[in-house]
Amino acid sequence: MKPGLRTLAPYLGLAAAYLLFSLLAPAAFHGAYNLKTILTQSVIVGIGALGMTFVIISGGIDLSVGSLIACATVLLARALNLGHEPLPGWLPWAALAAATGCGAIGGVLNGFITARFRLAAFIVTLGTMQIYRGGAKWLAAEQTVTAPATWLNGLMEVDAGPRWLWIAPGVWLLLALTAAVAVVLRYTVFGRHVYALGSNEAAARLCGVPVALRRIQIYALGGAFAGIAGAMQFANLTLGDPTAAEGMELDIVAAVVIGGGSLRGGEGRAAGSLIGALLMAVLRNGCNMAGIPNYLQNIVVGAIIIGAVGLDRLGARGSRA
Amino acid sequence: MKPGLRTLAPYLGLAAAYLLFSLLAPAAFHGAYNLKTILTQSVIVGIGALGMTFVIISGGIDLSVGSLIACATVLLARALNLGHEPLPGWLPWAALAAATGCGAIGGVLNGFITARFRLAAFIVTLGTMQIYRGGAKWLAAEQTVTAPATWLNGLMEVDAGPRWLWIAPGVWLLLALTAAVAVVLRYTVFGRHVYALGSNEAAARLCGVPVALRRIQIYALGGAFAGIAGAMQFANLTLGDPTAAEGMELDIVAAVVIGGGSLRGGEGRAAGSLIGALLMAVLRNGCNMAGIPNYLQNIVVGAIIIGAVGLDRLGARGSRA
Amino acid sequence: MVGELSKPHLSGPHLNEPRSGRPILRVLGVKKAFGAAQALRGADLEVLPGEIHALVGENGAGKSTLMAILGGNLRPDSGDIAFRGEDWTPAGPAEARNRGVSLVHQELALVPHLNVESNVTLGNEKARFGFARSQADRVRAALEELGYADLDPGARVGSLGMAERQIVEIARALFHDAKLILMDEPTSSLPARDVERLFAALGRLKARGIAIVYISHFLDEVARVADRISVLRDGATVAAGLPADTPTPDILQAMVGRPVAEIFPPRQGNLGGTVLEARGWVSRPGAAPADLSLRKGQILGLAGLVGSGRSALLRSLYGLRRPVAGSLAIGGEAELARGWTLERARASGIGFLSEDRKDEGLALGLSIRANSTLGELRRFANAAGLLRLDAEAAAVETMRTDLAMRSQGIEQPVGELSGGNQQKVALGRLLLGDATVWLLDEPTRGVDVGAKAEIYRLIAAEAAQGKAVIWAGSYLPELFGICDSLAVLHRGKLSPIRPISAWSEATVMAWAAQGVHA
Amino acid sequence: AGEAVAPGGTAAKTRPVVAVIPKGTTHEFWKTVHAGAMKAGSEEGADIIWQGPAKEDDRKGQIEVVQNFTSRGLDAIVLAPLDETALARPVEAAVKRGIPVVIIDSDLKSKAFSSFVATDNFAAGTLAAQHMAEALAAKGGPASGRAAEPVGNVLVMRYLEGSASNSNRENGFLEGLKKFAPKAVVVSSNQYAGVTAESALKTAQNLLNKYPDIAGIFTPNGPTAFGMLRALQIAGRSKQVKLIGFDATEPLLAAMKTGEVAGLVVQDPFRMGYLGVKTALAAKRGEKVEARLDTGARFIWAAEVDLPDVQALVHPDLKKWLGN
Ligand SMILES: Nc1ncnc2c1ncn2[C@@H]1O[C@H](COP(=O)(O)OP(=O)(O)OP(=O)(O)O)[C@@H](O)[C@H]1O
Ligand SMILES: Nc1ncnc2c1ncn2[C@@H]1O[C@H](COP(=O)(O)OP(=O)(O)OP(=O)(O)O)[C@@H](O)[C@H]1O
Ligand SMILES: [Mg+2]
Ligand SMILES: [Mg+2]
Repeated sequence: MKPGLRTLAPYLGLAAAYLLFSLLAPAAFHGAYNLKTILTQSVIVGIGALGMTFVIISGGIDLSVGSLIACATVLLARALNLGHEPLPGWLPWAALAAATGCGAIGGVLNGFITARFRLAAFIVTLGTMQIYRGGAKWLAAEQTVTAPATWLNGLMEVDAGPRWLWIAPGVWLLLALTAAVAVVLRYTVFGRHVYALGSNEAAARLCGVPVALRRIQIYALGGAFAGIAGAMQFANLTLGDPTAAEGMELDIVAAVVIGGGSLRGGEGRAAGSLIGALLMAVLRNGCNMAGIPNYLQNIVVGAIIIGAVGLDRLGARGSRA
Repeated sequence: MKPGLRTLAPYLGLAAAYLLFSLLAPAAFHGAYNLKTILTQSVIVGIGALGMTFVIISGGIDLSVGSLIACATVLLARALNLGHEPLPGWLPWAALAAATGCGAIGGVLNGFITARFRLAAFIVTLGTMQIYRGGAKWLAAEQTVTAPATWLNGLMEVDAGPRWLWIAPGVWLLLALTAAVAVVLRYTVFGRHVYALGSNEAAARLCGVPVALRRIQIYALGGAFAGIAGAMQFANLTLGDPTAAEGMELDIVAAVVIGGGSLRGGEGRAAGSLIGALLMAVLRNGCNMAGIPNYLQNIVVGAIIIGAVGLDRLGARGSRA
Repeated sequence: MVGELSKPHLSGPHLNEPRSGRPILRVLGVKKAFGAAQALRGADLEVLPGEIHALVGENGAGKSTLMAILGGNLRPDSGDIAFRGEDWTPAGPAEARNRGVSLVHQELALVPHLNVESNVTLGNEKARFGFARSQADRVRAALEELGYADLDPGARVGSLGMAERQIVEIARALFHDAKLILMDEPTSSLPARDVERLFAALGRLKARGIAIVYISHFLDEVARVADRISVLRDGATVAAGLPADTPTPDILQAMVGRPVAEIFPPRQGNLGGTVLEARGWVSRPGAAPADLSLRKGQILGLAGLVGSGRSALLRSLYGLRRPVAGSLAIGGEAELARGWTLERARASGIGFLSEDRKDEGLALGLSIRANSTLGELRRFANAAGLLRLDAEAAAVETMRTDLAMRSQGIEQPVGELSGGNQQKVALGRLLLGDATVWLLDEPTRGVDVGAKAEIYRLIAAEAAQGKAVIWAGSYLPELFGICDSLAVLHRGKLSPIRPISAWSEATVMAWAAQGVHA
Repeated sequence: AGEAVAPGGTAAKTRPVVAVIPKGTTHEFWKTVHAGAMKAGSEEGADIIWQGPAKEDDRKGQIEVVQNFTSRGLDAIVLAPLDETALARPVEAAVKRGIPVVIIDSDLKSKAFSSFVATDNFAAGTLAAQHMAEALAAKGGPASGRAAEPVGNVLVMRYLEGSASNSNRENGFLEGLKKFAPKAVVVSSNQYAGVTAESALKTAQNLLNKYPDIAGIFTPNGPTAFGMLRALQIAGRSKQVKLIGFDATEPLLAAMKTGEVAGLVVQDPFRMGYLGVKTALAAKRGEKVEARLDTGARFIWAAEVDLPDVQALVHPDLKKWLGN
């Protein structure tokens, strides 16, 4: 393995995609406003991917994030509906906390089942993906839930905030969270344990790492990030949608893997996952801008996913022959 | 590992679900006609799961099957449109072969990329899932493709055939394929190699197993089964649908895992996968019959997926610490 | 000869010194069963502070199981254990370690993606507000104490060699202020030079009053480093605390339950025609071109230090890695190195036994049956391509009895067998095949003395029937006992092949270390 | 919410049971259909089972629901088919087993069903085009007197590959625009928004970034219109562009009040559900029923949203019929 190339691969991929579309798409593509749009569009997948980074480094996977995002949007909308006009100032904060908490609780359940019964994370979260989706529909009474307007609605507006903010508040949040995740992974005991779990769980157990507790914490964190992503999703649509983010779990996993995460565990980086999310946003935006038909978009996105992961393999050939 | 309980678990799960709904749902639930309906409804996921059984035993996964199924429906419809009325008798057969072949070719590509560049199957097929979906839309010119009526349309009719057939032709096909897969896995050199690959690829290579070739064959087989499942899906819809079977890959994987397949490779059974597919059909049918709302269906299906896999863990506790 | 085995082949000071005092660890009548298998049926052990206590026994005798119990990994079914005068019932490995007992595992418990420091401190990090504080100084001190001051605490463990990994594990024990260190076959994958460094480290530990339980299948090592020896047989202690100078034959008899007369079978030197001839063979970049020829009935030893290229040579001959240059003639047909593949090697009748049983040799999840016939399935297939399961079962059953394999039938997953029995499955695969040239890479690694004798006998018998064998090994007495000719590798440079009688341990070591004849 | 009333039970034997199968269960449109169905049920003394496909917009899933109710042997089925071809055979199988089927909302290529109760989607699309032309004219020229020539760039964001009802609306709009506003330029009509409002939002943002100068936008259904609306709001262009949407969902109605949505084509889902069940029960009793019932589409300008008849149309009394 050449860490150099593997770390660079997502950046190269992003640069290549950007250049490609700068040629294909109209000039508006590399205008500042469109750049901000792309950034905004990477927020939801990006925040989800940051949480997923913990999960994937630890050797797990979480297919339930899409459903958790839906739960969070619904819960947030429901919470906002609890207040009467004029809404008390703390209500949006409380709603935000509820969304995050709801994700975290879902994550705790994922982690608990995975750790307690030693089941494959893929299958556990495949199950909870259905369960949480059902939960979201139930919470929403099988409807989209409208909510009174609050400052939450502005979180994902491309340039709604004051001028000095420059980009959407959601983008700043994404960047801040990326930095926070990078610090946690690199400098904290918890971060080390995350890597240890993914690299060799048996060894971690023997060394007294509280494996089950850590797994639960890791999935809880992944779920909490899904909750925050759900809040951003809510801000985007300004309503709670129980069918939101169906299939997004795969986008999120793809972002992490494009960014250098390994599904075998032990590898992954916060910045990489961010780049992965950005790459996918650039692709989608570029394809729309260039008027590329939908089917070609699918094909390009698929090729990029494989390409980004394949790139480093071409460099580091034939390890143990 | 207690092979006994692990092998029995899916059967017990199926029996439990059937009993449960016999109590909850109206009497029609355990009538012969409804049994036939359930059998018919398990055909597509079941055939897909048989192909996936090879892939999962060999330690891989194929997320692209849903897209391949869509490709197959579209190609089949397109092929049928090539003939002029009255359609020549060989045309439906040729169209069937084209659907199967199209799945197999997609599988070959999956296997080739996975084996040649030694990439994780999850990520390769996550990419080809998008690529094949795009391909299906392109083939279909972003429309559903209608086709002239042939006997193919009758393959999935609950009791369309002659009386002695008793169940839909597709169900007979599913049963025949299950038997064939069971024989291949148990009594052929190829089958042994599939298990060896999943249990320890390096050891298989050392023993002269042509690893790359086998991987390609395995994914090709998985793809061919997806193609056949696509033909059944066509029979079901009587049209080629580029958006068909979205997300079905997860149902198919779930069926295999419920039936005793291990995502770590080396374990899995044809009959188990069949039972897994049946279990999911019973659940969905029973929920409809009992008038259980959608959100509860999601929750029940999710719980069963986890439960079926968790069941055997409760029996066999703490193996090698 | 027994004498040969007991003769210390390593030079250096004796570590043995008599010790006395109250025992730090006392184990009495410990029993442990895994389902139907009774792994321990009354194990006793008494360890004094500051002593190196060797624990020996055949494969499957229960040594690792006992260690796992002491280290807090497993709980005994019954029996009494006291550590420093108190009842010993640790809840888990972490508690055991915090109370002073550290286990250095047979399968190393390291995290390859993290660096040395993180590995040593794993599970016991010092933190402020959750942020890990550097303990590099303490880690470095522990490494220094072990004589490995050059090992960088920031190095990724995945990039370290076997010996260094072993040291990281021991450093972890030191870091946690262990009073008792349990070492399960620490030298089984170490070359002689690193064994020396390890012994030096053990001496330092001992001087600090730390007690060590030391498991090894190398009785000469045991004689050198241990103060006392306990012998396990079939899960029970049959000899407790023998003094270190107990004659080897007595230890052997205790282990096996009968006198062990001859270890190496007699070899008769009637060799047949040349079956394999390599010319200018370069197995990896930087290696010197090697000429090699092998005759029917010959057992050719291949000695060398770790990394000298023995495995690379065997693997390239088997087609597992692409050789750089050279040509190969098998049965008179010449092949260029470029086109040499695993398929051709197998078709030409070459068989291979890997040194890495766990990762490459065996599919641990599959049965003995599936593992032993995997390479030769076509032999058991009928014209229609279907397997004849009965014929297969019969063949595997015969092989199992021939090798005296301890298992519950042929359907048991290989992963449940003890190390030695796993090795027998790997060998059995060659026996069931029809290869005429056997390339064996460390075929007796982790195998007990009794089983070793079996393997020697078996391979000698196969050679007598016309097989040609290349035997790569690290343990010189074994090479001298079994081979009829020998070649030595030094950094990819192969010495001329000479009859075994033309070598001595000194000349072998000289070539291995410097690549010249002494 | 969408739950069965007394499934099974012995007492229910005498009451007819009708299954109403929507395309999905999580949009207001379908909730209104449900309410209409319940009203008809209570009038007729019938039990209504409300059940959508397990996955929204999943043709196979809907086929299975139809099969399952066929197998259960109900008195009648009211179905909004996700696909005009795919659902034909299951419907025929149901009819063969003596269960009359009434199709609502979207057409089905079959002769087996008893009646088709729906909006004429192509006509509704044309209706949207006619009003788009008015809006463009009002925008371009003086508001009074003879309307100016309708000009400007028009964008159509499509829904999903292979959705017949939506592509009818889209095509009806495109045809109508040629007729009513021949000078208007359709800058893009080949981008699909996807099933969810979220995917519609992203596609809409990207399209808006590409075309800085757009006068009018048509979107063929609720979620697509809403995604477009959000994109316009976020871009700060919601007041500059005449957005014409489809279906009266709550957020779209709210945006009409602020003038961010110029107008909506509104169907009558309540009537659809009501007439669907009524017709189905009539067919069951062997009465003769109309083969085609148009439930009508109406265009509403933003200014008209508070009119009582409009309110009655867009806010039927759901609580009364669905409880909670
Ligand atoms: N988890 C387990 N399940 C079943 N049997 C086990 C398990 N662990 C150990 N055994 C059995 O217990 C016995 C003792 O095994 P153990 O590993 O302690 O032997 P050992 O003395 O360390 O042998 P070796 O020298 O080969 O390492 C063996 O027969 C082994 O097969
Ligand atoms: N010059 C070199 N080129 C490539 N690889 C090398 C070189 N020197 C050492 N190695 C690596 O060192 C490791 C040990 O080499 P090899 O296995 O051939 O030695 P060995 O003598 O068989 O050692 P062992 O005693 O462990 O079996 C291998 O992973 C090999 O790839
Ligand atoms: Mg052992
Ligand atoms: Mg070696």
